[in-house]
Amino acid sequence: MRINKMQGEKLDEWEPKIIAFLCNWCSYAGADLAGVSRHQYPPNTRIIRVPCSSRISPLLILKSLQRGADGVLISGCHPGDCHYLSGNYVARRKFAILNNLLEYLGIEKGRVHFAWVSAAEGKRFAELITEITEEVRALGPAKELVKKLD
Amino acid sequence: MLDTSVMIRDAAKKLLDQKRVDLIIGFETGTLPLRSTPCFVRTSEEAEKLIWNASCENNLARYLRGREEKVGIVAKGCDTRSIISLIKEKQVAREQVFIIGVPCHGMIDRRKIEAKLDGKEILEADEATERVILKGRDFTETINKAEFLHNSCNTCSYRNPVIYDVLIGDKVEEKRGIDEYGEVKEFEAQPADRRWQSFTNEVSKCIRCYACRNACPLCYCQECFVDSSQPQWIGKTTNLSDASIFHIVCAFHTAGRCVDCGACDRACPMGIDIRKLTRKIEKDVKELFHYQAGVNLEDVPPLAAFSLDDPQQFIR
Amino acid sequence: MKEMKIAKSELVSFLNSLIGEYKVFAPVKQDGFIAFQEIHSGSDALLDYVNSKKPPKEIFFPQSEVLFNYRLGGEGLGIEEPTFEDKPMVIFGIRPCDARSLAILDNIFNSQEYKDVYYTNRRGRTLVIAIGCNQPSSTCFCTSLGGSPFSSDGSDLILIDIDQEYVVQPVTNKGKKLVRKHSQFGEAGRRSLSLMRKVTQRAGALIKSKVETGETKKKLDGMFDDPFWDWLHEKCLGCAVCTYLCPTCHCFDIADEALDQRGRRVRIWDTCSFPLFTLEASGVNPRPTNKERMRQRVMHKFKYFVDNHNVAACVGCGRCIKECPVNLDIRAVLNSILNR
Amino acid sequence: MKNPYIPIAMRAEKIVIETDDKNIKTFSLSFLDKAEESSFNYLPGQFAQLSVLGEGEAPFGIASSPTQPGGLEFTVNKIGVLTTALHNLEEGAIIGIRGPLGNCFPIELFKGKDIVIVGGGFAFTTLRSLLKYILYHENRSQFNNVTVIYGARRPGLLLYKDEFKQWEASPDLDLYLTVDQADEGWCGKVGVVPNVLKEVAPSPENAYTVVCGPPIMIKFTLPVLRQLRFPPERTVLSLEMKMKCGIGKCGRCNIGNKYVCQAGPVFTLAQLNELSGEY
Repeated sequence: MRINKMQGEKLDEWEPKIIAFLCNWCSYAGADLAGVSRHQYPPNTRIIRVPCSSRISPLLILKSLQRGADGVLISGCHPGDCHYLSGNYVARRKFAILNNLLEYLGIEKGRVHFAWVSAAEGKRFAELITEITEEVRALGPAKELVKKLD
Repeated sequence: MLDTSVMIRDAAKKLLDQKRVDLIIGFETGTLPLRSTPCFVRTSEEAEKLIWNASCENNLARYLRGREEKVGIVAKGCDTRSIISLIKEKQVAREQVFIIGVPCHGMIDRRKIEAKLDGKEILEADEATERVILKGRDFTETINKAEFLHNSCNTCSYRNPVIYDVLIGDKVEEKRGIDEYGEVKEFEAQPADRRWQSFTNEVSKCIRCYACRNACPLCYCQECFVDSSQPQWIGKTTNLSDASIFHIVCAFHTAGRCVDCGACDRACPMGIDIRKLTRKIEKDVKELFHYQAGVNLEDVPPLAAFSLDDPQQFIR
Repeated sequence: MKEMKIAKSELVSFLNSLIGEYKVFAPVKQDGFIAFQEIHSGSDALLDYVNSKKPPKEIFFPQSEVLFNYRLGGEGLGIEEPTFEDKPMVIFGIRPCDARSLAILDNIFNSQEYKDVYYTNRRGRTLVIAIGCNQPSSTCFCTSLGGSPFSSDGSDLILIDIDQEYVVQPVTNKGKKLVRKHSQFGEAGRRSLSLMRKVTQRAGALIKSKVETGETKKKLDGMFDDPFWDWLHEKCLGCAVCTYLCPTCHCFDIADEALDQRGRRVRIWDTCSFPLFTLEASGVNPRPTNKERMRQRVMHKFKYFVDNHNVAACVGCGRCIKECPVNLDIRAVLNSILNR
Repeated sequence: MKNPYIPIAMRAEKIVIETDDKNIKTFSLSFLDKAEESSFNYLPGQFAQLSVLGEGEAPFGIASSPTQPGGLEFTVNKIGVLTTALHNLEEGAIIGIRGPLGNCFPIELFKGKDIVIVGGGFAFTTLRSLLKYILYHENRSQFNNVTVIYGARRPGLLLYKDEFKQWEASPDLDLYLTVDQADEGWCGKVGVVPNVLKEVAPSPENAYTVVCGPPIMIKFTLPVLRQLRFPPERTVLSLEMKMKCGIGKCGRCNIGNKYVCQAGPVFTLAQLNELSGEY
């Protein structure tokens, strides 16, 4: 098992690391459009393309936090637009429960984000990432679930 | 209690003699005071061992899966709710199970009694309808059962079996006016850092014995995520991060399925308040999706369904 | 050396005089349970208790422990050999059954051919001071396994509570030296000794559970293929409560945890109850069901260990009996073996 | 006191793909510290624990013979986490090793005897060690006739093809290679190992047989050996079990009261018959 958390960085050099799970059909295309359209956004996000937002199990979110992600974004098609018709509706229920549970346990609000981004929303994607990056930056490095070796 | 035991035995004998079932899963007297133990009865002679009392705390639905034979099962309200969940998830066929439903007054939490006795050992317990007489080396104490029930029994509103093929005795009156999620609400009201502190306090006790998972009738994944090696989701040590993720994911996995039978809680040797998580999920499922697990065979499980106007304020 | 005594009122001062020179472990209340923890004041030690929830074996063989750390990228493996503390330790207030379990664990970790340096290091610098059991619990069956509420196996000193004072029996030279060194000890008089005899007799009589483990061993010798095992496990949940809370269970797993270029190799308690324990990478599992795993647990404790080390891997502490979520009582198992 | 859990470093000098499905590779390792080399004394049949730090550790039979100086060889089938990690390594990589562990083939007893080696699939590793040891020019005269029956499902899955080519031509042994399914160009035998064994019918007179292979092969080979009247005392097997520590402590590899890592992995059939256990 590998935990790819960069160690030993000083806090004033600290930059938030955000993992974004983007659905293949809408949000990833949206990110692509943001790039093609040259919308600027902070480089703190690492994108992982998934077939559908419903592919994202809570484990992937928790594992990201454990491995040192300071924020996690899950993004899929707007309701009604799912390539698989209802994947995002099913995901929405799952995430509602997870989101509440994480907050309930006291994991800081603002670590885990959910958003609908369509393939046409390149500009919105860039804005979204900018917003989330700043929110996570304001929170500082993640603490709660990070696994350290010492 | 005695009557209930006799009625269970008679029902079991009849079922076995008439070859309507091959096996009865019930309880027999345990080896310690205030303890009963699951038993597996295949002949009507063996059925003599079957008993019923306030220490029949295990959820026997846990033993139903993966059987070839036709099974009779002694089931309390919560057990029948688990059976419903199992039937819905196609783990057990309704026809395969003969449910001997037993109305339940709640099960005694021996740890609460032990805490009250502060280390004095119970050597004998005589159970009456409402009280239990406890005897130790140099004490005798009578307690009110109602004051020492498991937490899940205190908030239970399904004391009567939800489905059954035969009902033993009369139905009991369901509790009214209980604040079902009082504990959850109390916890929700605390500040976030206190909640995290108290969650990690609980989890730090975990010895990763998986008794909670193995006692749960609904934890039956062929390969549990904690056992997977490719990928290895979490480490195997008692590291707090690993243990936290174990408990969060386990609880999450029961969303819309958990019937709050309390089996996980009762099995935990370290006294971790596992229901603190499962209850919250149960409450949310009820509030957000208007669903309660194991109360009928018809409703579609909430995470296998959706509605166009499901809440989504948390999504940007 | 003769029996000595120490007044109860002197105990805290004795413990305080140990703290500093020794790392002292003693029973304390934690999360509502009794646990062996390092104490920093003699008054922290709890003496009125039956036994700890988790066995004190974890002081010598913790549930998770780093075997070594490493850092890749340089020459070779980059392993940092572990360094061992050398501060002597005292474990005070351990029960005689648990002290015996240490003597049993020594067979594994301090065997002829390979020494487990992690265990032997801690064991070697630890003085074991047991307190006899005046009030054994109903789940205690130490006398069935060659122990007793006042057994001295595995202890350096054993204390016997005679109300106002403890009679102190020095067992090893290490124990004798300690007694000589500390002024709180005096020679036990006749009255103390006669009180001690009374106490020990009374406590011995309180142990009602009796299992003929010698006979079960003989039975087990020919029972591997007995249909008995087909049903025994039926109610077992396959969890690790019995084995993790057992003072003699010693099976472990080894795993690596990595973080970029650095990482560590850890060992963790493991248990024959889990399917993963013997599951091979090919998918083959020589102990595929609960039946084989339960048989392994019973056989390992009461036959294989006896074959190899002439002692059962059980001290009769009763933890597995108390804590089993389904009341699968090992005494009942052994008795039903006897009746086969 | 030596810490038995600390691996020493070896370098993967050469990594060779053995089979056409590319799932089996042979690693030739050299000791980084030459002092370790001289203290690593092993005999055919012993095993060692290989580590890829960060991934874990697993036991492998030593496939080289102590008669070949300069390092060790291991043949590894890609099947789980660690074996996959090993397969992903490139030449020059550093591998951790603990050993030698376990017992060895009873070589002293083999002396002056006929030796019948029966192997299947990728289980030929320690048999190769034994065979090379016996065929070593200084050792060969100590043993009588050597018969080797080795089979795989397909010709492409046979190990050590170059060596077998040499051995086929050698007068020092009788070699029978067999495959379940032949392909074009295969000129050896066709048929499963037990059948070939029956056909070759080596004499049990003054002979030892050593058998290593997949469980299914063992299952059908033992009755043939019984028919041929090889006594269990002179039937030698090498077992595999899941292991962690390799030094008789972690408690999982036992068959009855014997730990395969210490009392084994080599057992005679007579010994195994006395142990009741799962394997």
